[in-house]
Amino acid sequence: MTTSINWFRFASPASFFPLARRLAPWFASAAALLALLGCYLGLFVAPTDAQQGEAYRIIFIHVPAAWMSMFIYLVMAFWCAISLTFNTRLAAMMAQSLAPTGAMFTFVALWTGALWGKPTWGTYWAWDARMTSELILLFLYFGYMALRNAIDDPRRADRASAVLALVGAINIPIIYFSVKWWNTLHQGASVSLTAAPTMAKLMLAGMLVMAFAAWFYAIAIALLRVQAIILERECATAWVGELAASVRGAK
Amino acid sequence: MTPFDAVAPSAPSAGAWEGVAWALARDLRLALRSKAEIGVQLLFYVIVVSLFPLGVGPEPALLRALGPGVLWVAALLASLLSLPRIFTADFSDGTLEQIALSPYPLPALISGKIAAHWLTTGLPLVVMSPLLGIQFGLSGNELSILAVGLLVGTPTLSLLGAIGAALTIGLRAGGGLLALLILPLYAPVLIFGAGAVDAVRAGFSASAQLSLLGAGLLVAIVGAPIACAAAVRIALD
Amino acid sequence: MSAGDFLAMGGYGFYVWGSYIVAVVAIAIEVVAVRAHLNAARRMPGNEELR
Amino acid sequence: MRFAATLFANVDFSLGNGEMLVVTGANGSGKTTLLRIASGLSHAAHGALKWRGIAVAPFDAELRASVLYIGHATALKDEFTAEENLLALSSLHGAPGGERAAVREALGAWSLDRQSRLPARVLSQGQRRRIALARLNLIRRPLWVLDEPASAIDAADVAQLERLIASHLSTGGIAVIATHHDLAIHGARKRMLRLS
Repeated sequence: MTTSINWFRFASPASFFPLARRLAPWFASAAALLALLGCYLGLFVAPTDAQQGEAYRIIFIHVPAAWMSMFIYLVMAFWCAISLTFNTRLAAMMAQSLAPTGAMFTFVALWTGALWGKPTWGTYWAWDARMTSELILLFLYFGYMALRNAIDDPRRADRASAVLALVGAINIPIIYFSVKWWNTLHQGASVSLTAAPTMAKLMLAGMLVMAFAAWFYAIAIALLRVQAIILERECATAWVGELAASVRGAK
Repeated sequence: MTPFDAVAPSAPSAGAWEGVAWALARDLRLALRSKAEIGVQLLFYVIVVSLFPLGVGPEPALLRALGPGVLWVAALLASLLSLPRIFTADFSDGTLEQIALSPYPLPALISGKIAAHWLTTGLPLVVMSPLLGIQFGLSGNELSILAVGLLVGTPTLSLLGAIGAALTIGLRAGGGLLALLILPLYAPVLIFGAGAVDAVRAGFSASAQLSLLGAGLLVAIVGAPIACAAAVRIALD
Repeated sequence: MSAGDFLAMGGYGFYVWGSYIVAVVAIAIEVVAVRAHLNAARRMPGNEELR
Repeated sequence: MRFAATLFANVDFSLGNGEMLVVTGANGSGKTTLLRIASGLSHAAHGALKWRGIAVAPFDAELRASVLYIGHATALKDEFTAEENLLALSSLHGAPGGERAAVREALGAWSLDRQSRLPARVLSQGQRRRIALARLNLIRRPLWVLDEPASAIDAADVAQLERLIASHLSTGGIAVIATHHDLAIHGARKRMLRLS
C-alpha cells in the first residue's frame, strides 16, 4: 500500500488528506472493475471442477478474503511499527482505518469457508487448521478495535493499540503453526482447504483477479475512512479551516 | 556534596538484577499481606474445574478425555482473573509512576512484578492441579506431565497476560477487554499444555510439547517485559 | 447454460450464492458505514466548510 | 496537549543550578501536565525537553537518574507501614544507604515517629502527604519536580518544606514547583511562570 510517493512529505495528516481524497475514487473504481472481471471469470469462464462440481467456485471469494485478512493485519502492524518508531499520528490513523476492513474480510473468509466446508466435509465447522487460526485472527482484530475505543485519549489509543498489533503480529505465525500441529495431531491429515482442486490456469487467474480487486477495495475503503478519522481528530486544528478555504477557492 | 555527585548508580543498566529483586521482594511482601486473595484465586481454579463434571456428567471415560483440557482452560481463566492486580493498584496510588521513574530499567522491574504474580497465582495452580486431576481420573503419569506442563506454561501465561494488563491500565472497560486481548495469545500455550497430557495418554513421550512450551517461555521472558514497559510508559503518558 | 442451471450451480447453489451474497452484503455494509462516518466527520464543528 | 486539546503553548524556560521555577495557574491550566513533561513522564506535543543541554525523550535513563518527582498521588502502599513505604521508595531510587536509620531520621524530621509502624491506610491524608515529602530527605537528586507539595500540610511542615527546598537550591539543585502557596524561599533565584 505504500506506493512510490515519498510518504515522508505526506507524513502529516494535513498534507495527506487531499491526496487520500483524490486517490480513493481511483482505487474504488479499479476494485469494482476487477471484481466484475473476477466474478465473470469465476462464475462463467472457469470450468466445472471434476471432484467438487460447482461448489469450488466459492474459492473465488474465500481465498482472496483469507489472503486479505492476513495481509491487512500485517500492513496494520507495519503502520503501527511506523507510528511507534517515528511517533507519527498519520501512521496510527492508517492502522486504525484498516482494522474494520481486515475484520470484515476475516468474517467473510470464515463464512465462505464454512459454506465451502459443508459440501466438501459434510459439516460447516470442521476445526480445520487454517479456519481455526482465521477465527483467532478475528479475535485479534476485535481485540485491536476494542482496545482502541476503550481509550479516550487519542494519543494513548494510538500507541497502546500499536503495541497490541505488534504483539499480535508476532503471535500470528505461532498461533498458525500450533493450530496446524494440533489439527494434524487430532485429525490426521484430513482434507483441508489447502488441498484445493488442481488449479486450472483459468481458476488461478480468476482468484488472482479477485485478490487484486479485494486489495484495491481495501485501499479505497482505508483511504475513505482515514479521511473521516483525520477530520475527527484534526477538526480542532486550524488547517481544516485553511483546507476549506482552498477547496472553496478551487471550486 | 552537591546533589549532582549523589546521583543514582551511575550505570542504571547494571542495576537490572537489583531492579528484578526489588520488585519481586516488594510485590511478594505485598501479596503476603493480603493472603486471602491468593486463596481466592486458588478456590476459583478449584470451583471452575469442579463445575465441569456437573455439566458433562460423571462418566469416567468422558471425564478422562476432558480432564487435561478442562484443567488447562481453568488455569488460563484463573491466571487471567488475577492479572489486573499486577499494575492497577500501583497505578492508582502513584507508585507505578515512581517505578517508571526509577533508575533501574523498567523491563527489569516489571519482570520482578510478573515473577511475583506467577509465584502467588501460577505456582499454586501447579501444586493443586494433580489433586484436581484425580477428580478426572487421570493416571499418575498423566498427572505429572500435567503438573510439569503447567509449571512451564503458567509463567508464560503471566508474562503474556501482563502485556494485556499493562495495555489496559486504568481503563474502565474491565476484565472483558483484557480477556479479549489476551486469550488469543494463550491459544498456543493451551494447545501444547493439554496436548502434552494427551500425548502421554496415547503412549507417546510429551517431550515435543514440553520443549515447545519451554521455547515459548524463553521467548516470553525476553519479549514480554519489554512490551510491558512500553505499554506502562504509554499508560502513564 | 440456462439461467436455471446457473442458479442451481449443480446442486450447490445454496452454498455458492450463500457465499457470494454474504460477501457482497458485507462489503455494502462497510461502504455505507464508511460513507456515513465520513459525512458525520465532515459535519463536526470546525469542519463545516468541508461539507 | 491533553485529549487533543492544547493546554498551553510556546512555554519556554531553562533553569541552571540553584534556580527554582514556580508554576502557578488555575486548576486545569496544565500545571500537572507541564510538570509531568518536565519530569520525563509525558510527551510534549511539540517542542523538546533538554537535560544538561541534551534533548531527552521521556523516561530517558539519564533523566530518570536525576529527577525526583512528587505528584498529587502519595505513592504509598496501604498495606505497608510508613517505614516500609519509605524504605521501598528510597531503595527503588537507588538512594545511597537507604537503610532503616536514614528512613527513621527522615520520618522524625517530619514528626512522624509515632506513626512509623502503622500501616499507611490508617493514616490521615496530612500524614500521608508528609510521608511522601519525607522522600526529599532521603533521595538525593539534582532535579526536584514537586506538584502542590504544600497542600494538606500545616504551617510547621510548610516551613520544613521551605527549609528543604532552600538547602537543595543552595547546593546547586534545581526545582520546578507547582503551588498555590507563595513559598518563602530566601536568597534563591526564583522564576515565576503563570499558565492561563
